[in-house]
Amino acid sequence: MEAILFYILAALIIIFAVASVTSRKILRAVIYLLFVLISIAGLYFLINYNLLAAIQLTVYAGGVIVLFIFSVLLVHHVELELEKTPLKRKIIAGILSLLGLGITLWSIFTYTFKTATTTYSSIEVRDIGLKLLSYGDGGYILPFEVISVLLVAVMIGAIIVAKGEKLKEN
Amino acid sequence: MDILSLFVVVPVLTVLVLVFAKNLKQARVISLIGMTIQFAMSINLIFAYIKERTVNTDIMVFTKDALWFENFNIHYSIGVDAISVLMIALTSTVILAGIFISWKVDDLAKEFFVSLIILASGVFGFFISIDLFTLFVFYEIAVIPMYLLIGIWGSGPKENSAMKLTLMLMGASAVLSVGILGIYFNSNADGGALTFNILEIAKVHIPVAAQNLFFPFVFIGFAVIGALFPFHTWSPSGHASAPTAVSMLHAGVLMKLGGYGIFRIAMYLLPLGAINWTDFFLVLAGFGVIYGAFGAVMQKDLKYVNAYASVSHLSLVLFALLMLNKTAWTGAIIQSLSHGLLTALFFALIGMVYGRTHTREIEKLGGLMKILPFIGAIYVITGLAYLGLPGFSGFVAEMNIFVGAFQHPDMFHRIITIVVISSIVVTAVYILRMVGKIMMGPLSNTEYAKLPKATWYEKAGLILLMIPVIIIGVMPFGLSEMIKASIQPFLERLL
Amino acid sequence: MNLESLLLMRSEIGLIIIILLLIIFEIFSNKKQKAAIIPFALILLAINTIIGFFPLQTGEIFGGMFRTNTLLHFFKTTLSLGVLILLLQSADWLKEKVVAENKATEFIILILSSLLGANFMISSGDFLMFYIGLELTTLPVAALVAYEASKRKSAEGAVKYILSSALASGTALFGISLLYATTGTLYFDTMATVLTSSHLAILGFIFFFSGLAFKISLVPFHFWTADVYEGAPINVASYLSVISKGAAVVILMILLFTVFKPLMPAWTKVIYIVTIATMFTGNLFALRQQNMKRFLAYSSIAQAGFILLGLLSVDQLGTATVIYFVAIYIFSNLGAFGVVQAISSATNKENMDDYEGLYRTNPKLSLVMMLALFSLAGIPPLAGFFGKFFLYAAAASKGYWVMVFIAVVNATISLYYYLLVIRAMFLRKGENPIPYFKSGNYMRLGLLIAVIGILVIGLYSPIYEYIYSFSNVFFN
Amino acid sequence: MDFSYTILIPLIPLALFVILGIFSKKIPPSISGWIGSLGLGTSFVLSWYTAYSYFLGGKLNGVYQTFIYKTTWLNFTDKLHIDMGVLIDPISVMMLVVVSTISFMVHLYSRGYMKGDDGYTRFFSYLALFSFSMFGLVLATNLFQMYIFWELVGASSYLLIGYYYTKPSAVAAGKKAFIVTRFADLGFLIGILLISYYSGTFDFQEINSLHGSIITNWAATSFMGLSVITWGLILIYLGAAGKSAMMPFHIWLPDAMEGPTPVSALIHAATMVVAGVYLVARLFPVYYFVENGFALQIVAYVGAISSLVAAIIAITQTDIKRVLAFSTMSQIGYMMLALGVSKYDGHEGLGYMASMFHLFTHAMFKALLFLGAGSVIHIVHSNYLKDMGNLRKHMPITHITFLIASLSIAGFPGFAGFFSKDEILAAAYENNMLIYVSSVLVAGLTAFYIFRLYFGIFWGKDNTYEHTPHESPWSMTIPMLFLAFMSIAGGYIPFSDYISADSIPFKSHLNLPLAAIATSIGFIGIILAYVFYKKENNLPERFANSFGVFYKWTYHKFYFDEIYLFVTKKILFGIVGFSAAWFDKHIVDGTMVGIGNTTVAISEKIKGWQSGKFQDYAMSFVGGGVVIAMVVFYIWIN
Amino acid sequence: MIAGINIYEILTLTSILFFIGLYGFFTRENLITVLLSIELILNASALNFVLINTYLYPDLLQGAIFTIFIIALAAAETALAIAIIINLYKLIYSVEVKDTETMKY
Repeated sequence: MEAILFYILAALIIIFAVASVTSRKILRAVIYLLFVLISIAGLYFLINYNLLAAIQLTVYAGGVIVLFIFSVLLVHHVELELEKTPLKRKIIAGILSLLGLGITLWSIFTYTFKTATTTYSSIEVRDIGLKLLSYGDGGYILPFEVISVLLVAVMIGAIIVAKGEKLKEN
Repeated sequence: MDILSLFVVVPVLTVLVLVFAKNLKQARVISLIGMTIQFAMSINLIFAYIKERTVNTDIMVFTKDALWFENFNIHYSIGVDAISVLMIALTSTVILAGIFISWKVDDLAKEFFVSLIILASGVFGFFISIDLFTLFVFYEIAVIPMYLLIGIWGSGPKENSAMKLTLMLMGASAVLSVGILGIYFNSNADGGALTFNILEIAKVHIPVAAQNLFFPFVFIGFAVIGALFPFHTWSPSGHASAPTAVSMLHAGVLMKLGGYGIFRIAMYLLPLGAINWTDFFLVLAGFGVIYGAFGAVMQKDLKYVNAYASVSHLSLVLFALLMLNKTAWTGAIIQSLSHGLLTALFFALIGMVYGRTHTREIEKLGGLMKILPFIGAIYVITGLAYLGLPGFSGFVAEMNIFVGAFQHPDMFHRIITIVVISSIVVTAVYILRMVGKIMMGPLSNTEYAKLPKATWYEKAGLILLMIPVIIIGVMPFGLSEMIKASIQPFLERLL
Repeated sequence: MNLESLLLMRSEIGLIIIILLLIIFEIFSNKKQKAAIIPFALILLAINTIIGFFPLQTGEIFGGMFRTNTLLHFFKTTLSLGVLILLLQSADWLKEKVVAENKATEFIILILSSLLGANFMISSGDFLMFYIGLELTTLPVAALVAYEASKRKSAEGAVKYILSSALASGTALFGISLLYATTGTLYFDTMATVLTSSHLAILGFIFFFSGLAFKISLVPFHFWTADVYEGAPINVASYLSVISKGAAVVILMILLFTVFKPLMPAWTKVIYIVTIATMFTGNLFALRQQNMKRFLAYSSIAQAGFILLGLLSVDQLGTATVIYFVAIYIFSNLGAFGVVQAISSATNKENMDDYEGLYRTNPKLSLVMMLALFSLAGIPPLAGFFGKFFLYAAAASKGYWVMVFIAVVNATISLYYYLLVIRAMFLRKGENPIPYFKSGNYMRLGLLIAVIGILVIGLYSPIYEYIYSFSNVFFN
Repeated sequence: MDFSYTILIPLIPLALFVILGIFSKKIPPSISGWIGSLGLGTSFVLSWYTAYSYFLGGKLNGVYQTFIYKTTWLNFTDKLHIDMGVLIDPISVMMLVVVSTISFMVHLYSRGYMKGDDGYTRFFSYLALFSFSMFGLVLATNLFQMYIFWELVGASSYLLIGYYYTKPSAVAAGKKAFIVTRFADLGFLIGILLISYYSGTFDFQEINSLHGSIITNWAATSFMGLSVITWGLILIYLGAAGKSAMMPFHIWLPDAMEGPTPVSALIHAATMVVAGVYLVARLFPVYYFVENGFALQIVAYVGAISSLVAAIIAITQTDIKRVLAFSTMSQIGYMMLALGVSKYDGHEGLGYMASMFHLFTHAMFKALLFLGAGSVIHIVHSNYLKDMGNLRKHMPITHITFLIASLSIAGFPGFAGFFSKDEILAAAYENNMLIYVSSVLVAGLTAFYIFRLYFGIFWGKDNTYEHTPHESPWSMTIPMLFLAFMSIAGGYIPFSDYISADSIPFKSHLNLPLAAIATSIGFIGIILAYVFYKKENNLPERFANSFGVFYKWTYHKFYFDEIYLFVTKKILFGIVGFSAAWFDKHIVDGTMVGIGNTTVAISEKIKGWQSGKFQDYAMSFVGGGVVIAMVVFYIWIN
Repeated sequence: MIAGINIYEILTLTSILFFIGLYGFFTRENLITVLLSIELILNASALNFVLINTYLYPDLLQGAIFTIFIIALAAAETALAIAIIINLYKLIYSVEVKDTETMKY
């Protein structure tokens, strides 16, 4: 059952991912991405990592995708089709990606993983929270603090960039 | 302050004082004073050296050593033997003459003297170093100001010439740095620490494979500045474009760094490599001698003539060094001195002629002897000295080389020597052609009749250079004995 | 863990405090007071830098996520000094252009955040901190690249930078995940003990390496460099080429020497290939450049190639030499960028042609430029010479003679284009040379420190000895 | 006996040279001429004194001793070193006398001849330099010292030929003389190197005493069928031939006549040009003993051919100084062939003695001829025979002295040349018939051309002169008179008492039959000349026409100059030099520049990589990673 | 652990996703769509971390927590990138890739 679910989710992910990177309608591409993200959240649910699934849904589906949609609406007419990518470019990019994929998969399949014997049924929010606030071994308070600095900096940066004036030369 | 470090310190101080010079006159006077002190010191050094030698039988005397970079065992080590002493004397003579000759530089004069003296400080440092690293540092310091000196104050296609010169020389020094590292990393072959100290390394038996590998690096690295065929092409255009004093200094002193380095480093530290590689480089050097001479015959521009002549004469130095025997080496060193003085004289003279007539084309000049008797007379004398007339330094040098080279037991070496000797005829051809065309014959241009005669500073420069040429030529005995004594330890490495 | 051990993070905490103070200042100051921000920030940073020169003990906190030692601390202080110089050089520009737009404080905050990120990155003890540090170094700079909001080039550069770096960090992340798959840990120390050579590990390493190589601008991961430098404000380009690159080099070195030591046979080959490609490509592209920023961009690419030489020797010598060279490189590049900045803010000219005859009108600037470029080219007695020579020595000490030879050939090529600038400034008179102008005192101070660095670091051997003395930290 | 004072003989001129050279602008001409003459006068007296004391007291057990005073000048190797010093033996003393006499006379003569010239003092300093060098050459104790002074005489010759330096022809002539002789000296130098390499010494005495086993050893190492030492000797002879204007190096000598006439008398007639003969004489034992004198045979044949060719050419020349120049060449050929046919011991070494004898007498009468010619030229202001004629009344002293000299060179009995030439013919007759015949022929030709000159100048047509010709001043005629005296008296010196190949005096006597043949041939020459040139007539022209092509060839000196020009200008410097220059500019420099240009071109070519499209960058990013991965894996797998 | 699914399948899925992202990055002609592709890349990595953690090293939560940070960073990055793109749009009224090629060579 889980396996079937996984295959379905995997298929969705790949199909929508492909759709997202090929669709010539920009808004559709964003929506396809949303489906990909949701499917990934589904995978998280599947391994009982509910917190992450929730974050995925809220931050990505709720935040990032909305941001995308806004920006698309801001800069683009919805109906407008994107310019067609030259075929040559597609082919080269395709070959390159396939080559990369090939070498990656080859590396993966030649490697023998030692699958863990122990397993956990679910990841508790509490565990995560404790870890995030712990400053001992295996604690994540430092990255937690640093990423807050990062978010502040990015916020300032984004504001500064966005408040720029219009092009004078034109 | 020890007697040798002063040779670097005085130029540096001169430069520092020069920076504060307010006008052209001050700049000249400061440079002159600084370089006169330098000159006096170098004369003093010769006597001090002779005196020291009577009590001190080390390879190098007046040695001083200060640790610099501990981890690489880099030291500031200095010391001299007869060869360095003579080279220092040559340098101070040429630079002093160069200051005289440059009396009239007025465009950015301060900068000119600064660059010139920086260059000189590099050369002095090079000659006193017995640490490979410091030696290399000074070598590059000596080379790089050429770019500005030629580029700013030169003439003709100066930008290209300066670029070509700088790139080829610095390229060579880059190759050299590989060689130096090669020596360094093999300097612990007998156990012991890695070292850059030449005297220390000389005690080590570097493996033959390493010697064979790194000898060409070191050799080519130095030989490019010594105008080895086919890497000589920077020299003609560089000399032709350079201002007078720079040509003098460059052909007179800087190009000697090559031979000196080969002698001091390539031959001394990599003796087996030297033995294995001589045949190959000998052919190049020997070819360069003839080739440079023929090249000089075909030139139309005075400076090009002299530049190719320098190629020929310096290839002769390399040729002699590759003969690996005492007489030839003595000849090589005297030839370095002699060529340094003579070519400086030639460039000075060409500069004077050019400064007056504004042309260097042989065809356009003629009959200047009548108008400029002093310059003309010195020109003829220099020419005769250059083609190896007895009584001048060139003869002593060439004969040492030829006799030395001919003593080589190998038939091939003797045959190539004979071929090389024939260059003296070609030398005569281009020298006499040049002298005959520009100094003798009827006056080519009536306007030249009003040319000003030689000034005091020009005369001072010329006489300064001429005196040692004659001294070496007439009384070579002491000089050659002094050199031979210093060569001995180097020669023993090859046996 | 006690509160005292937080002192190990002295410079980071100092930076955070400065950033906070600046934010407070920005909020509570009126428009007139805003101009005081520059000296205020400079003084604070200077204090932080000076404090940084006091030695610090070795240690780890936060469960090994943050670790520091003399070497890292020294390097962080160097970076801090670099940023100080950079801000000094930017002061005039800030005063004239940015304060008017009311964006000066933010500029400084962003720079310092990025520096903070760099500090965290090189001090990181696991891949998470590393990754966050990397992002913190990158993202504020992306905003900075776009700082000249009215210029199209600036915006275009920012787009290229943010997208490319997102790709790079994504790739690196994927690489980390593969490494994680093979080792099961993200901590450096642990990974070093369990990592074994396998295709997957190597592939993971290569993905990861390409992310860092992007920051260092190694070929073929370098293409963004020139475009971004050209688009960015000069001091930002300078920051990218100096601080961000320097930090990335050091963390790369640390990782290679510790975590990836088991993969050494593989990564030396990677470095080998990349070094050759980097030196040649950087040099070949630099030859043609007219825009000084682009020119310096390619020059810094080529320089990065030289730095890699030191990585080939996995020992104390190599470590010391790389740190030493990066320090020299920081000062030299800051000197060069500083002059470009000075000229640009005075005249808006950035092309090599415009520099013709500069020496005759602005001799001091030209001299600084000459010293900086000669140092980059490796001409004695300037610091760059010593740095390069020691790098050659480091590579040679492990028998990489071919590499050394290629490097010296490239050094010669690089000399050519450095001389092109010298040619423009000194040899040519120029039809309408840039007239004489007086740079501000900040700028002069900034250039002065850079020049002192260029002159002293090489000749004054105790600096190298000092670096060498603590360079064994990774090899015990 | 102590001859160390002879060192003063060269040093006095050296001092003169330095003083006059440095202060050439300061010293007034009136004084400098006197200083020069006085100095050379001292050398002259010293030389004669030396000769006097040496030939009277220099014998030990009937053998002339060699006195050597020397000091080391330059060390080459442990064995090889250049010494500077003086070597006193019969031939060097004889040469001292010749050189100092002629030089002194020329100094005296020049005081008059050069009067009013701009570079008067310079001229005397050059003369002093030349005298110094020539003395040094003569007194040389070893090969290398000789080479040094050999070069120095070449240089002073260059300076003196080019004395009128504003005249392009003079400059060219000087250059030519220098280069041609230098080319020959190349052989000399290589010869020295070869010989010194095998013998380990430069010293004349040692080399000459090396006959016997060591020479056989040398002879063992052969090269192209000849022993190395023979090659060395042949090469040395090349040098000698260059200086002595033997075929084929004679081309510089006629041109050298561009120099002032006293110079021609001093250098190109009496002293420098016989240096080659002197050199061969110096090394005579070696030449004689090595490989049965193979090298010596070459000397003989080259001498004979040169002598004949020069005599033929001399007949057709119209420039009087050139006639004399070819005559000089011809006479030196005589000396050479005499050396060449000589043997070593006792009377068999007649050729050697004859050669030296002829050198001595020839110096006197040839110098006199030149001085006479100079005297004429001084008055007529032309070198060409066509501008002269019937001068005997105007210049009686010149006329008489010229006649004496002409008779002497023509071998008229009783004059100096008769005696020395007779010895040469005798020596040739005894050893080589072919050479003898040619020598006799040359004797006739000599008589003919010299009297052609004599009649052409002093008889013949009556030219109109711009100024009325008059006799030269005493300063010029006194030296001529002295030399005229010597041109007669020189023949009565018993040379074989003083000079012989083995330093042991022997008795020589006139070989009357041979003398008779030679004399009659000489008479025929004189008479023919009388018929052709005593009065102006068209005989010479008709005669010349009847010879046709041969005459033309002779007139053009057998086109030697042209051949040389072709070889040097066209082939050596045209083809070799030009292609070297081309090669240098295009191939060597082209390669270096090409490397630079290629780099720039590559740079231009690959600029498209930086397309400005960040997705391309991304592709290179990923592609780079993939390629690196593949390469590393590939390496790893293998 | 997902029953019946082994690690290879997981890694295959994430690798495919990653390279689809790359393909998109290479080929899209619009800056925003390029940014979308980056999200794919980041998500591939995030998935990797979580699943590797779950499958291979479940005793420590390193990968799982890393993913949280990745999502945060991705959001921040996207925000900044969009700000920059919009800034560009304000200047040139275009978000096409082809309009960002003025600086080259």
